[in-house]
Amino acid sequence: MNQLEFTRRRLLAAAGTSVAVAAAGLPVSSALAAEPLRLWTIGIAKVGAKDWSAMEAQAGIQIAYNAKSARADEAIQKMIVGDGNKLYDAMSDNGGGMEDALASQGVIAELDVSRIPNWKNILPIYNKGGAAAETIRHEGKIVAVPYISNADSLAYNHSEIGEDLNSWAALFDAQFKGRAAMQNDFGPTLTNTAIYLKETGAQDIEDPSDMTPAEVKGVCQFLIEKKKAGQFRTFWDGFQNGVNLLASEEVLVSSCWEPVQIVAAKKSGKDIRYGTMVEGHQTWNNVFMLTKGGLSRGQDEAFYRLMNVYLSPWFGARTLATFGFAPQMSGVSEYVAANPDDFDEAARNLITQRLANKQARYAIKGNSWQNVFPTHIRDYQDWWARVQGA
Amino acid sequence: MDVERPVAVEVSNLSKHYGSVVALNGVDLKVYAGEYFVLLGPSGGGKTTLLRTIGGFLRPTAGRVLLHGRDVSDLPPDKRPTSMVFQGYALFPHMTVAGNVGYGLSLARLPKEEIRAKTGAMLEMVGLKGLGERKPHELSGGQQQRVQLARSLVLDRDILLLDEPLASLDAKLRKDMCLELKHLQEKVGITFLHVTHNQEEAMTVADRIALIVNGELVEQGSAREIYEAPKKRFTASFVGENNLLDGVVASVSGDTVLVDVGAGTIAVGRGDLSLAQGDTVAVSIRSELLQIASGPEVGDDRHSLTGAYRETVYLGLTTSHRVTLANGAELTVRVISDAGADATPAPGAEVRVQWKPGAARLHID
Amino acid sequence: MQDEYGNKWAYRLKWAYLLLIVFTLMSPVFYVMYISFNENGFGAAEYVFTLEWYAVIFTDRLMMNALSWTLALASATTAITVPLALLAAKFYKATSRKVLTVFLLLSPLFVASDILGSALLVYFKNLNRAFGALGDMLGVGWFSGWFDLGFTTALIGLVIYTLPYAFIVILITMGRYREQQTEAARACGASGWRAFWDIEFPQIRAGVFSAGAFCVILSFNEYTRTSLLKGGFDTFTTVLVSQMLNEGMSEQSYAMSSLVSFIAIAVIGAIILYTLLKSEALAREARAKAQPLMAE
Amino acid sequence: MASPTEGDTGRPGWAAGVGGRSLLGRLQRWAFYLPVIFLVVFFALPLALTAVWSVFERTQFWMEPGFTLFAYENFFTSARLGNFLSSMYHSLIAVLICLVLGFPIAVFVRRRIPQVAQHRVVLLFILPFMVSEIIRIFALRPVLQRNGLVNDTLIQLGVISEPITSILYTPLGVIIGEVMSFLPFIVFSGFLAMEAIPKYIFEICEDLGASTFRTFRDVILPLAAPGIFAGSVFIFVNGIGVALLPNILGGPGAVNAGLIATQAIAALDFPLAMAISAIMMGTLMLLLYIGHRLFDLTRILDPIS
Repeated sequence: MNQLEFTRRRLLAAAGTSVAVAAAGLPVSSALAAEPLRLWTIGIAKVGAKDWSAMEAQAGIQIAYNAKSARADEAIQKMIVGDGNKLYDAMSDNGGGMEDALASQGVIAELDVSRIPNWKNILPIYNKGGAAAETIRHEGKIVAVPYISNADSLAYNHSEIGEDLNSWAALFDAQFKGRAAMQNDFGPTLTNTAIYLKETGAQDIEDPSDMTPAEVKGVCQFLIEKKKAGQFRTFWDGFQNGVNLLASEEVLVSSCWEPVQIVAAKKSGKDIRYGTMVEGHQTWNNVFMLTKGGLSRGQDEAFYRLMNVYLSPWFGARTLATFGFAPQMSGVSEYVAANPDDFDEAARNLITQRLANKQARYAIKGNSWQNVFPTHIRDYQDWWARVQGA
Repeated sequence: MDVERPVAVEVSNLSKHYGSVVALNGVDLKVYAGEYFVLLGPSGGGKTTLLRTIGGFLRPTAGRVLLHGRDVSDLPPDKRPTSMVFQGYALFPHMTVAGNVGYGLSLARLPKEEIRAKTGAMLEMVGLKGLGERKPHELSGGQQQRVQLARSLVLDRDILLLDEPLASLDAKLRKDMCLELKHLQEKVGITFLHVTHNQEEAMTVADRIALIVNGELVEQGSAREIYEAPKKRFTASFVGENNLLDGVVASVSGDTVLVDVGAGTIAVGRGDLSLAQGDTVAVSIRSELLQIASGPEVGDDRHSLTGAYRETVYLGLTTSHRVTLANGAELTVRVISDAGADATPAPGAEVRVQWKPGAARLHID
Repeated sequence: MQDEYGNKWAYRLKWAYLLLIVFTLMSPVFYVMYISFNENGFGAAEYVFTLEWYAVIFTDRLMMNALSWTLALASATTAITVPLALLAAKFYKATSRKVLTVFLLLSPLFVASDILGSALLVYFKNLNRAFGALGDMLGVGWFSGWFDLGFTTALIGLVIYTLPYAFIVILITMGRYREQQTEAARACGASGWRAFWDIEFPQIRAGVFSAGAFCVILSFNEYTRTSLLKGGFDTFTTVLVSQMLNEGMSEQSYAMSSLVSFIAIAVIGAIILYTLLKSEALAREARAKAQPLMAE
Repeated sequence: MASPTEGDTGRPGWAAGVGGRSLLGRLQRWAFYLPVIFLVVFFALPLALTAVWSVFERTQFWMEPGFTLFAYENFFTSARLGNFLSSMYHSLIAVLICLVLGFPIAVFVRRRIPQVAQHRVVLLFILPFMVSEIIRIFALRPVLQRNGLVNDTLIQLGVISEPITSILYTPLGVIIGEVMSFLPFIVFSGFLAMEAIPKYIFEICEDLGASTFRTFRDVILPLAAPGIFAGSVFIFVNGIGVALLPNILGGPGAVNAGLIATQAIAALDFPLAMAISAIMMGTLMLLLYIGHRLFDLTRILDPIS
């Protein structure tokens, strides 16, 4: 295909015309709208290929992907004060209660889970009530479908340190002065620090995910003290940034996402591990939501088809293998065992080991669910500004 | 002047202000068809503003411009029956000489063949045959101005405006080009309106000259009139080498006016001026009409003045003698240099400067 | 214009310093080029030479889709900014209120991207509300969606961003143009527009094209304003940032950046080499053009 | 001659001359006001309105009309003010470094390089811009980091034995990033400013036997001042405004004004973000006013128009 021809086809695809859909030669059901599903999410929501083709093939739909930054504000802004409903049919959240904010403003649709055959596979915790079940419901109605979850922990450079770490204390230990990093985001950083301070009894904290102003102040003063002592090399911002810090050995310990640790280990060739912290972890999940706009444009069928893929072991096994995220459905081990062509022995072992690690992390009592909108968010912000300026 | 001749350019009560600066102040002017008319004056006097207003490059603050009797005050340059030659930098550097000359014709959508023919003929007329494919920067200054001429003339417009067309040429070239311009105008027979600050250039080409200073038209007339019989003090001071003596009218009798110029009283013809005793006036006498008299003063002679000899300035063809009068005023006497002349007076020696009756002229403003 | 009595070595030393600075500024670019040939990509401990990333540049569907939007935005920006800058330069030359004009035209340079982006975001949002309310009042709503975030709003942000650069570049080239030529053209019978198009434009064309090139480069690389003001599409930079934040930048993006840089270095290098080699001849011609009547 | 090349003042057109009074002529004339109108509507107005929005009441996801100085109080009494001031301080240092490193290049190019080649040599400095700012700034990390290009080179040369860690994830890292990003602009504006100085002035200086330093201090600096000032303000403002720089190169929690505003928007605190914008605009106006009083900034464009 010459360059010109290629450009022409790209432009057609960009325009999202049905010509491109037909050209791709995929089964297009009459129930589906002619337009591709406009999906506003992040790159790690896809598996199977460098682009969305594998996901499209599994779901039998066309996807127009829009890149989303990792910040909750952008999503809220676009959906509630911007024109997100005109732009996107479906979107993923940034964890921690966004679906409540969006549903309360009436910008996302209630879901009919009977249209998702794989809903029966969903992890039991989502139907038991409690924090996990709340993350997909608003006022008791299901408004979201979970696709990944995790308990965030500490990554450490085992090659350099020579021992396993199992406490957040390492992050604040003078031994790693100038070689430690946390995320440049008050949410996970304050929550994980609060979990540590609470569980070690250093400070009285009721709920690490929704602290009172006084508790926020206590946590931030602790961080300021550590920062002034030169404990942190930097606060990382974004995936690439986090990977680079660990891979270049700028830092030896870093509180970060699991894929950051996985990629850093792969890039550097060092033994960089992801620990289980005795104090507990910030746990979270990411969910998909159908926008009211998507519903009114008749994209619900495509949405349910895609959700069915997200709740299939096909997706669960792959997201676990690639990024280390926890599958949201049962039957992953069986699926992996039944498909030796797709998963060689190394992959099977890796998946088994990661599942075990995950179970260990999820078993910790001190875990606390992520909360993007704590009650006293202004105190969080103001105190975070002080941490930054210290 | 032949009143029946058709008028090509007529401006009436024309003014141009830039904020508080007055560039033109109520100018009236008539140029007849087929005339070579020169606007002469010092730099900053407003002559270029007048020309550019006629050409449509400036909008007058007040007054009208009529070309061939038609009011064009609101028309842009391209809608006026004029074309223009500029001082310099005005050739299109990205086009060939032929392209420059043919540009106006191509705007008029003439057939290519016709353009080529006309362009070639015009280049030949201005003496640039065979240079059509050159770029402007490959030509000499004189040649470039010829290209400008050709570019304007090829349009067959009735009025050609020339804005200091020779100012950036050296003296020798300017002289030659002056005559060429004059001959060219005679050949094409259209109206030329030429702006210059150089009086020699003006004299050479002009049928008539208008003097412009401080935004006003001071005086107009044929070259000879302007030179030999300037009516205004400014004209006398600007054209030729005139000795100007300020004075007061001592008495008026018939056609003769006696003027006290401080260093003596002299008689001047009244002309058509009306004067009374005590009026402030100026007297002008051209330097070549003065003589240094060797003989003693003649009794009642009102056509000479006495002063102290100062110095000689040898100028080649002519020699200037400078004499200081009793009141400090200075006279310049210019004579044809003559190898066999009498020995010049010693500096400081008392000499008498005299002139023929009728050489002195009276100005009231 | 080398000083005849100047120290040759001092001259060379200054050149060396200039090149050293350019080289230093280019060091991140060189690094990007270096890793674009690494099979393991950015920050990997192991370096394996490959041309693979160059081969797959044009097969990355996501990147290509974003690129087509980027190119559409860049072309639209250029198509609007350059004529506006041309009008602005003309306006500037004619107006008597130069201080105010120059202040307004150049001040976008001095407003940081995040600040202008957020101000515009809030502005468009409020405009939309106002238009919506007006539409309800009048019972017609054809104008209510004018400033929905999308191509138009991103375009406005980019035009404001690029306008000062284009304005300066065009003004510089216009400064060397002699106004008499326009007048001569008008005296030849050309309308104002024809005179501009036939005579002035060919001579300032280099400046206009440079301004266009500036606009393309600037809008191609712009992130903040675009991401704040764009609608439901992605550009090269918004994809890059999303990748950087969520999954790591793709290796193709380094290859693509390197490719652009290689071409730019080759082109600009060739121009400079040519100029320096031929500087004597070019200088002679330039002098002749600058002072046409003095060239005998 | 009274202004021989001047058109009708204040009357823009494609060419000097009397414009037509037809509708088309009027339309054409009005077209020249388009850029100015565009900038007033989409630039000056939104920025001026930030001052209004900054006193609005914050709502959960947006804001509503009202009058409160809470956003300003929030800015001036929290750590944000300190962060803002220190980002100004770092930006100022970056400006000075850019001047010291970059301005001599502008002088050199203008004085010693053949006229026809000057603009093209300046072109060298736009080469870095061919790579997206994001990638460029990020790629500074492997240059500056612990095992990066600079440290590896210095260690191999035996200059240092331990890697220098103060050049990344520190204010110094941000300053280096600012210099790397903005140095070309001081070369551009300095070059432009140097066009204001006629060449013969250098010859006169040499004639008078002025030393290089005296020539620089007494002649170049005063004449080129407006351009230098403009370039410096550009760098200063972008230094405190570009959020990416501290984000990628700064130490723990390094912020500048741009990042503070971005974070305010992230927290859906629009009045605060608008207040920061208004404060930035106020700072800029003040700077430009001072500059204008000192140097007459309209002179910037004199040499080229």
